[in-house]
Amino acid sequence: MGDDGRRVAVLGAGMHPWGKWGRNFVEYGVKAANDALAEAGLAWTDVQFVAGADTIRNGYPGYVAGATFAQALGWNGTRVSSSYAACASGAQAIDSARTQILAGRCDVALVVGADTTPKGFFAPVGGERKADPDWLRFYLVGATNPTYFALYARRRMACYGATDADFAAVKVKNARHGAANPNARYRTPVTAEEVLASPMVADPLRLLEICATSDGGAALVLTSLEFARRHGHAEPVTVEAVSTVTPTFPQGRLEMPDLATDSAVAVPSGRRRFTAAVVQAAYDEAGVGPDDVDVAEVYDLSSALELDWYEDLGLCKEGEAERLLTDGDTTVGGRVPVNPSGGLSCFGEAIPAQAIAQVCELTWQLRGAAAGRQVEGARLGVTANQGLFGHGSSVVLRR
Amino acid sequence: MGDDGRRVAVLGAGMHPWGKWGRNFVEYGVKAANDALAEAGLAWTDVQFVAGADTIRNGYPGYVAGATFAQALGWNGTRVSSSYAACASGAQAIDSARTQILAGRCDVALVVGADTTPKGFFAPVGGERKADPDWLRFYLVGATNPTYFALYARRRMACYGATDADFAAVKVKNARHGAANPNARYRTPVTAEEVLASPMVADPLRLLEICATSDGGAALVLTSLEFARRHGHAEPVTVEAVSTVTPTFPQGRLEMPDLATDSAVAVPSGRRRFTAAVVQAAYDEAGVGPDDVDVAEVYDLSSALELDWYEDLGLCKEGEAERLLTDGDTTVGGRVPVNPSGGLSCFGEAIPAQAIAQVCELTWQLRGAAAGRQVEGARLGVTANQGLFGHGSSVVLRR
Amino acid sequence: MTTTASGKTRVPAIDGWFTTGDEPALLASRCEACGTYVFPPGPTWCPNPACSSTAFDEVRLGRRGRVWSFTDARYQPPPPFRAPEPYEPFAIAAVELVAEQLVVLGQVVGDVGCDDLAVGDEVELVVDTLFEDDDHEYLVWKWKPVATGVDGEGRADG
Amino acid sequence: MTTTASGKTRVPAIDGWFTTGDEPALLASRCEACGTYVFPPGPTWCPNPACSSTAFDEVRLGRRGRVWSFTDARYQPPPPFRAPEPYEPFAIAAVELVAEQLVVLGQVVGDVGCDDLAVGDEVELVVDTLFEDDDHEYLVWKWKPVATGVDGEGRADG
Ligand SMILES: [Zn+2]
Ligand SMILES: [Zn+2]
Repeated sequence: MGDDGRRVAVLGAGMHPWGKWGRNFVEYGVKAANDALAEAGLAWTDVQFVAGADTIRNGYPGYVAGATFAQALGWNGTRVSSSYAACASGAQAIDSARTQILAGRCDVALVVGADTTPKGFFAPVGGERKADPDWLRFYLVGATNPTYFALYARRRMACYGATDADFAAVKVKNARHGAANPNARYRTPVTAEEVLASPMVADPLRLLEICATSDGGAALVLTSLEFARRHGHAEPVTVEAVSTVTPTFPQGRLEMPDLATDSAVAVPSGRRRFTAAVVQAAYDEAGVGPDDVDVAEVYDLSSALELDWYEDLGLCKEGEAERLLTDGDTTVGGRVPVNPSGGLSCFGEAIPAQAIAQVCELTWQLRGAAAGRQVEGARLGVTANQGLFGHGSSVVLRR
Repeated sequence: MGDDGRRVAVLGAGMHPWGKWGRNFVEYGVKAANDALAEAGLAWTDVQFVAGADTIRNGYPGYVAGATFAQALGWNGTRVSSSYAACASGAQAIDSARTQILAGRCDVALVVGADTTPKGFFAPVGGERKADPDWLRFYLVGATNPTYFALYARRRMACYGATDADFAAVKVKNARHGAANPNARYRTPVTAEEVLASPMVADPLRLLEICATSDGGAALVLTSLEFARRHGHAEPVTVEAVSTVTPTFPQGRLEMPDLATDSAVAVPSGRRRFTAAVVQAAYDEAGVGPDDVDVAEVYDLSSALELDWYEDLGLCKEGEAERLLTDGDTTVGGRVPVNPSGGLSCFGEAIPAQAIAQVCELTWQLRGAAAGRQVEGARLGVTANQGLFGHGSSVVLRR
Repeated sequence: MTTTASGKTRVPAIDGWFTTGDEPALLASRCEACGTYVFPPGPTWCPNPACSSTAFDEVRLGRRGRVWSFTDARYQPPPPFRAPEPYEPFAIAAVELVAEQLVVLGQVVGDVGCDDLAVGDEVELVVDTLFEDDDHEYLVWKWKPVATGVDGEGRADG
Repeated sequence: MTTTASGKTRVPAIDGWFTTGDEPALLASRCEACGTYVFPPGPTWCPNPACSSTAFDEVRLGRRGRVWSFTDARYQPPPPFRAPEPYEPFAIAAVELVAEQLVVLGQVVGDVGCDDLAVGDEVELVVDTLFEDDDHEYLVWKWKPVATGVDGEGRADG
């Protein structure tokens, strides 16, 4: 089970429901933080470190999320960190808090991420920014986030024979899972027909297969294992690994927001996707492998992307994800359920909160507290996500 | 000297000269990183963790500084962090890297911060942001950064009898120090008459007493003490403490960007400034006190603010900073030189690089390598800074 | 809401932060549990870390206070600040409200400069024009010395 | 620099990324030490982590490649993208350049849709209009199928 000194306990998880509420992101974060503290049986004044995941679309308070949440909860002299890593921001905040605990610099840390989002496609930072790849991709090509998701989806079709029906089936599965989740934004089951009848956005991906942008908040209370035991938590959920590795040159898959890949003339490309390397580093740190996984939360930015993750997680070989899905293995009740929360499909993405929300879900799953969507007997869970600029994350949790 | 397991080594420091170069910030950061690696005798491929300090005025690459620098140096599979904490961003990045080493998660970490700045006053994020205190202070009061610096300066005059001549003397001292620093932007000594003849910007502060905004970059190579010794560094400069504590309620001094302080009706205000608490936490962690300090780098956002820092560092009692200055104690050659680098006065602020640059300077000072501005025999140094939204930092270094 | 001589409508530059009328005052929230005042108003949680209350009363802050410190803006601040052309420097004061034990920043009324101010001076809250557009005059709170003109000499900053 | 029939000046939407003329090509930097190509051009350091070279040659990339994947933009992308009114969807392709072993993203020329494309198809680089203003036509690289119209049926996404 690994060395106790390498593990931290998750004593509390909390969320503000996802939606399009239009209120200040700070409010969502504080609600989530208070819920997580209540679940942990701890007070704000017990917290020694606050790790905030930043939002870059809410002015200065969003850039300094750690301080913003600490001030909102009441200045308490804690140390803070504010992390940004696109979709992996929440995992970086978890890593920041966890590392403080592992280094013996604190016993009780609070991790918080929350966002208020604009409508429609994410647009880049304003102004003329010809040195910013994220600006250039919109300016020169009109390449939105769904553009990249669709390129990957089409590639799956060409390489592995994936079909529209497969992509729709991912959405149908996740919508069914999310219907039971009180924190999800979309809680209505959908049929494959409804998915396939929704408007095409970026061929071959349709509106119901592409993740929306949402408001929401998520928080975790992490403590040293010794603190947890001293406070009556004999067998808490623990964080066994956090991977936040970057790509290895040459990065051969076109990644958001780049307009080109690295060139592989001098150094040959590796065989596996970057996203697989992110997960492998988490498995390695935790000393586990795909066979140990009971439940997973992955970043279904599009329905098709969930299939890539099955392979990156090692749940099946490359090219076999469609079969894993259609065999029902990744449905709650199947061999290794994926996105029992409903995933991004049912949440929409609240960027800095999302990777934290994945860990909230697994915490509840491993405690047997995920009413209506419970993966029975789950003991080990893994999260995975990927963001712009070479960011990705994977967290392994165990009980 | 503390427990070896609580210390990390500074094997390399590097900077890109400060100025108004107008080039991409990434270029400055990579130059500084390569210099730091060269000083450490290590290659980029030896680095296991990259801690970037973010810039919020350079588009998306600035928000993900860790990944941006890692990509620019060549994707290497390292883990990264990207930290923002206003003026304390660089110290947060140092804290991130150092904590990874202390937790045993890596042996070699690279810390990088760089910025390209616009002209004139820093303006807030665009749009109408009535929930963002940094937007509101400009909108409702026209309160710029110098407004706050001037409020503190005037307060010193009223409480302690500080004079225009005292403030000018700080500038004269720092300009003399910085004249010998090849990385400084302003390297011309000035006289008190020149300072007092420069235009008033925010009464009582004049143009030559207020920190400019600069382009620049700074980097550090941090390693575990064991790694350093294994690689032939028997007595490296070490980081003994990093403090990044937040204020304690009620925050009774008006801090940027707030329009009001906390109310002290329910809980009485503490006696000392928040900035003094930041330094005290660093002293406590390092097990040292003001008498141990040989040299200090402090955030002279204005000439007058340097005087506040003398007291916050405990170099003198409150109200006695003016005398410490005029007695020559804080000049190179005096009892405890402050800002031998020339300080912000000679650099101008490159926000994410500045707290890192402070540590670069002390590293060179403690190695006896600060030609033309060397504090002879310096063994222990301390940095201090403060930023918006309850951020501050203090780093203790020893050789 | 009133109208100016030139037919413009007077509106607050920000809603819910102050009253207008004869005796204008800043609006704040006061925690029902611990009594802490919060300005600007509208928190959804108490800033006292030892207090977990989320219930607040809306209250008016005292209209008079003592200057904690002051300065001026010799150069035009950047947007979103809006100033009439040509730019006229103005003073800014941080004012301590004794009963509520907090300090509030604000502009000082137009004709009062730094030479007319001293730390400790008594000032009173007024509501005045922040900026105008074609149809509106936008209002904000400002500080006004209670006894002006008696204290304008002998400053160290000359 | 050329002029359109309506008198507008043709200018690249971005400088130094591609040539115009009869046989337009993307411009890249090639590391003098390890041979790595870099597009967009202009790095000041080599992206190969094992190479510390800072010297680059300016080179043209091959004008033909194979479609690695493709999609389209059914809804108008947000600014800074600029589109003529009314909005017309367009295809986008990621194209693998075999000699340089890299993939470059770009729009596909106007009348070619997803139904006309397949992974593995050969395409060629052209320079075409990205957007216009009153005085200028802004140019960008686009991908154009080498043999069009022969492969438009039987897609799974039909
Ligand atoms: Zn209260
Ligand atoms: Zn090279």
